[in-house]
Amino acid sequence: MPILNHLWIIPLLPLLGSAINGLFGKGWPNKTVNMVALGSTGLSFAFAVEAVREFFGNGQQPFRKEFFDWIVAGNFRAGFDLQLDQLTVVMLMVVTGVGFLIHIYSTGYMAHEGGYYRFFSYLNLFMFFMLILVLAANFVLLFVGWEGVGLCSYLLIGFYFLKKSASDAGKKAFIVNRIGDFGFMLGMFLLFRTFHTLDFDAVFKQIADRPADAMGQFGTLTVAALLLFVGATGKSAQLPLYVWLPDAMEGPTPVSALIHAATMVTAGVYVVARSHVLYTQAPTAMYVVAIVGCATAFFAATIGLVQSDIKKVLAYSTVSQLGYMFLGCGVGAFSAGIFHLMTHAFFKALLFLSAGSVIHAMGGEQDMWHMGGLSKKIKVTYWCMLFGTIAIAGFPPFAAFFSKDAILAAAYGHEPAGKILYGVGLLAAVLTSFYMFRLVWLTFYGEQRYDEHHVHVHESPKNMTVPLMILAFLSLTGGWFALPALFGGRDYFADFLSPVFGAAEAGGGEVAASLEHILSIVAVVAATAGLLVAWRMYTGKVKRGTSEGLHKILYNKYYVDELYQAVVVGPLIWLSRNVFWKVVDVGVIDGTVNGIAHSTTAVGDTVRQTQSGNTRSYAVWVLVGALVVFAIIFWPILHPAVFGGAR
Amino acid sequence: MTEFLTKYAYLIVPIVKIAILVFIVLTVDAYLTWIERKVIAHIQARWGPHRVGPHGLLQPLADGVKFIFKEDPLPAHVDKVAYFLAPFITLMLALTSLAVIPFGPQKFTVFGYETHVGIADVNISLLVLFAITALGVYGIALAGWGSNSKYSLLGGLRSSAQMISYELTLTLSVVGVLLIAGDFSLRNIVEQQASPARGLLTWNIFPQIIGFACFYIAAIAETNRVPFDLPEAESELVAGFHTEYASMKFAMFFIAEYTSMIAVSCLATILFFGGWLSPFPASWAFTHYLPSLLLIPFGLWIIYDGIRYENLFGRIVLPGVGTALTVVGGALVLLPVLNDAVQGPFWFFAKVFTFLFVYIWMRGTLPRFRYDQLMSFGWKFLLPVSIANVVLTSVVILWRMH
Amino acid sequence: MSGSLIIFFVLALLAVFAAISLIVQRHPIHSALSLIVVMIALAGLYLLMGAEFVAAVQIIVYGGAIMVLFVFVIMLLNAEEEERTNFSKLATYAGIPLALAVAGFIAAAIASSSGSLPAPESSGALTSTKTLSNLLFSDFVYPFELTSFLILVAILGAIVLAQRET
Amino acid sequence: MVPTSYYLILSAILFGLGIVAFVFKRNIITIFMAIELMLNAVNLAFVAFSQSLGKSDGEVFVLFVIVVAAAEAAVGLGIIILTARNRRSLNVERVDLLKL
Repeated sequence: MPILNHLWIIPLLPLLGSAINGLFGKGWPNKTVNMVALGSTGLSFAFAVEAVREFFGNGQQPFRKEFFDWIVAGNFRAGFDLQLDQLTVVMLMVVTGVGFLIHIYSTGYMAHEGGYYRFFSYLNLFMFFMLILVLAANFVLLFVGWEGVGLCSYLLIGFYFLKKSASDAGKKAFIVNRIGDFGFMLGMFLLFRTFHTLDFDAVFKQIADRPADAMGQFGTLTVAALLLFVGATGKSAQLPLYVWLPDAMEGPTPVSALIHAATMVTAGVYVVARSHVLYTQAPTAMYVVAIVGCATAFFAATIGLVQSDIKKVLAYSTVSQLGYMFLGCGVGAFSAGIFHLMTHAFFKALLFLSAGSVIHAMGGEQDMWHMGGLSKKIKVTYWCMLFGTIAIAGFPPFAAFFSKDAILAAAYGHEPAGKILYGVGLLAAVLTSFYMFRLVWLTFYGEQRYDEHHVHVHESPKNMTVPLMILAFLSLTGGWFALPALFGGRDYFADFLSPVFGAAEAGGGEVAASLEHILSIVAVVAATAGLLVAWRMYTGKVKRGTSEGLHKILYNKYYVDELYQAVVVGPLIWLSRNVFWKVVDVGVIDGTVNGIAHSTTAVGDTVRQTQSGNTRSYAVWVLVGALVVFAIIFWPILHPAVFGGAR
Repeated sequence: MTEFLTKYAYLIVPIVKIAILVFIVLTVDAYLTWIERKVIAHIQARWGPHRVGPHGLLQPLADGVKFIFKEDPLPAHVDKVAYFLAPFITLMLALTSLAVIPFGPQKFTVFGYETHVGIADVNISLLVLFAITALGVYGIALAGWGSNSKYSLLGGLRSSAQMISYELTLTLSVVGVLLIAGDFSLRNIVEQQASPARGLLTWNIFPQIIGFACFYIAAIAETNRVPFDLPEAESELVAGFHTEYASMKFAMFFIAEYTSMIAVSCLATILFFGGWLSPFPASWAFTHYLPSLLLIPFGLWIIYDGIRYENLFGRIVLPGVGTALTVVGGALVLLPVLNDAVQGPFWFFAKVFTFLFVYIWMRGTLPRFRYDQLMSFGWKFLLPVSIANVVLTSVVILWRMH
Repeated sequence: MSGSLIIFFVLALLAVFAAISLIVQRHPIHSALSLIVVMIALAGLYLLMGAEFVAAVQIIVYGGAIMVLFVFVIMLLNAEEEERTNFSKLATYAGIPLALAVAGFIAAAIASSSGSLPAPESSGALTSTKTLSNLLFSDFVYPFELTSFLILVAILGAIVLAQRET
Repeated sequence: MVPTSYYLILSAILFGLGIVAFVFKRNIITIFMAIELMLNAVNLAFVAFSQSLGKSDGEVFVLFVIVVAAAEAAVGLGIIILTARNRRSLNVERVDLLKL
């Protein structure tokens, strides 16, 4: 049977798995839970592959099918419509593939945790929503997935809900995301109000027909684009809404890898890329996207420099890499953005999982200052981590070299402020390679800074290391689609996506091959610079840097959280306590309720008198009622009879 | 004179008929008591009444006189209305029930007013009959309640419960006959059973044997006779509902009871045993002379038996009666018209008498039910059976239709 | 003044007086007797109108079953004369006028509407029981079955209610 | 020939009397009888109409009314017996509490 016509199977399978595990898994042994979870995800991966094969089979025709009506109100229709085009294919493969790997990894990582079935139920649920998100053919369905992944991320961040910090982090993530979602919803409403539909094809078609907003002009399209981008910043942890992602590291490491590195956080990028038509028609929005992305890339990188928690470092690196993607999209190189999204999915998942493996080995220790010299003890993890680091740092021929390079090149060629963007991006690249190698040195080299007796380091089991290797391989080769481009050849990835972005790419700055070479060399140089500095600072005997001045500021993440606390959260709490609670709730709502109750009692007291319980009185009441009825019925007859008139 | 009669015949004839019927019925009642006592006596190997008149034949008369002349005490704190009303209701209803029963086939005209044997010929006579029997409860209930005595009250309670319970069966058991006849008129029901060729084979008793069984049992219960005479169970409640009654009021209850016995027997005869129809095919001519064949020997026997008495009876009355009967018998043989006129009534009364005898026979034979047995028998056995009978009959009829 | 009219008035007066006596009698059993009289009188009226079957059923069911049940219950509970309590002020004062008002309403309605109706067939032409039963089993068969069900329910209800919980 | 209106007026009178009894009798059983009286009045009207209109439907209705009355009597008297058993009184004015 052609899978394409039954696309719904792909998301449905994880949902089933989630339901089964969630409902019945409590008493089951881990094996059974594994079977269900891995089975569902693996199958859905297999189906996805098959679907993609068919997709290629019929000449990459964008496929779209309406399965059933979900909401039909007036002329508004939001159906359960799924679509499959090149962009979706990329996302689909990333989500299912990486997701599957991480599932396997989790079986090892979570083996000794409580709530095993719960974890996998959530994880599968996440897969379901994520697939809905990438497969959706209209904004509403996409929004379902969007919210769903938010929910799952909340659940999974707060997985150790007994830990206050974890549950707080979960709440924080959720609330911050709500802000973004609010923008997203407004964007959707605006689109619907303008175009009276929310199907991608229809909307983008109409948009394409409209005249583009001029630069600096805030027309409907620009506003809609910006609103959607607000949502994207929320979900993809861009300035100013990035704050939740670092805290999200409270969740189990596979979660961080899957949700907060590979898939969910890239949803924002996906949305922007998906609605590229809209953005190309709204240059102002594009510009904003580019600036925000660039700024985030640099900003997060700087924070990442001094973090001591291994996962925190990776978290900030994720933020900054996401910034890169937005930069790419912002300068019109959507394919480059998506390309980076894919490669990033590979190597960042790899890095997180390796970090997880390290933590596993260290028995839960996350502070790099308490590690060191692990390279001998856990070789596989070490090598994988190294691969990831090199990849992210952007050394050829690893993945990020190509993707990041493409983005920077596009930025360079972008008008008007391309150069600045490029510069900042390059700086960020330097920082990236610096903090990544810092991480490596601190973790794997130097003398060990932990107590041998308490922690006995051990390599992780196969079902953890194998996914690592696979991901390592991917993050090595993931970028080779674009290999020919270096030698003036064709960028297969871009070509593949060109049917989607065709029109949009033209807007992106294309630069000559020669310049391209120069740029890439520069990039490599930058990466090397970072590496050297890191090597210089963090080899041999290192001790925790005394935090003062800039270092202190960086270490405290620019006090952004404190700022938010003071500016947003504090006033909000004060407001709700002193106004909404003390005045509105107690005064108005309770007042109304009690008032109703009291008035009812009063009325009842008076009416009760008639209920004497004496049947004869009731009989009289019956008479009264009968009298009224008779009066009503017989009036037409009696009126002439009683008051004369014709009989 | 004659034209006056012809003018008011529609009033006079019924009145006369009523008078005759009442006279007959009362006499029969009276002598029914005598018969009953005699029969039971012989069942129990006694002589029974034999002092007053030959074979105690004047006993009923003596009883009547006694009833009339006895003192009629009024118990204390009785509810006068109920107390006085009860016997009248009972007797009235019992007598009325006879009004709709046809005793013979003939129609004859008196003073240009056409009438028939029997008082009223209503076309829903059966329903009327049931209506009357239905009201019969009140007499007993009121008597029991009105006379302010626990025995009476218990008797009244019992009888009302019993009558309600068995009335259902009584009605339902007749439905079968109604389905076959398709008519409420007793006369038509009888006619429908008639078949000159085959005689008694077409009587309802054969298709409706179950119905008849239910009917007769229920009827006995309705008339409060043994073995269903709990309302007046002398061994438990002195005399049940008429404990507190004496003299004529008591007599009324008594007469009412026997009258209703007669009524029920008539009903059974009409519904199941072809009323006045002769059991023999019309072709058997000699059967027409059965009445005379019975009368003549009887008369002769009376003469022979009467001679023994050395007194007025032996010398005059009994021989007179005997000769009279013989003469009548002879007359029947000689005058075919008269003979034909007598046929219907003869068979009718013969059948009725049989049933009355069965009544008495049962009283002499069967013991009394216990109350719970009575109820459970009525509700759990008799009623279902009669319902089943109805269903069966209707199914058969439908099957015959198609 | 035809015979049927005379009969009508006799029966009507009988019914009315019996109904009044139902009200004035103080002992339930006397009320019951009065009610029985009313019913018999009504049965007579039905016969007069030619509704023979209804008349018969009226006596058999109403007179022979329902009222017997009443009498039976009265005897069973050994009900004594009713005490003329007047706890319900409402009934004491507003009762009479209201009742009269309703009755007047009905009477007025009939008086104003029934002038046009033709007189009923005299007892000459009886509605044969056949037509009645045909109606009952053709047009009204569903109500008929329903009533049978109702009776079943009623029987069960009565048993459940009246049996002594042991 | 008796005019239909006579029958109707008679039924109206009986109905009114029934109402009066319904309100003024204190004995539960008697009140019940009052209801029966009203039913009978209605039956009379039914039959009168059906006869004067020459349609038998009215009489069928009467049959139904009677049946329903029978059922009602069965249940109602059951209730009455229960009440009398629990309250030791048949006076409706003394039976004015839902719980004993």
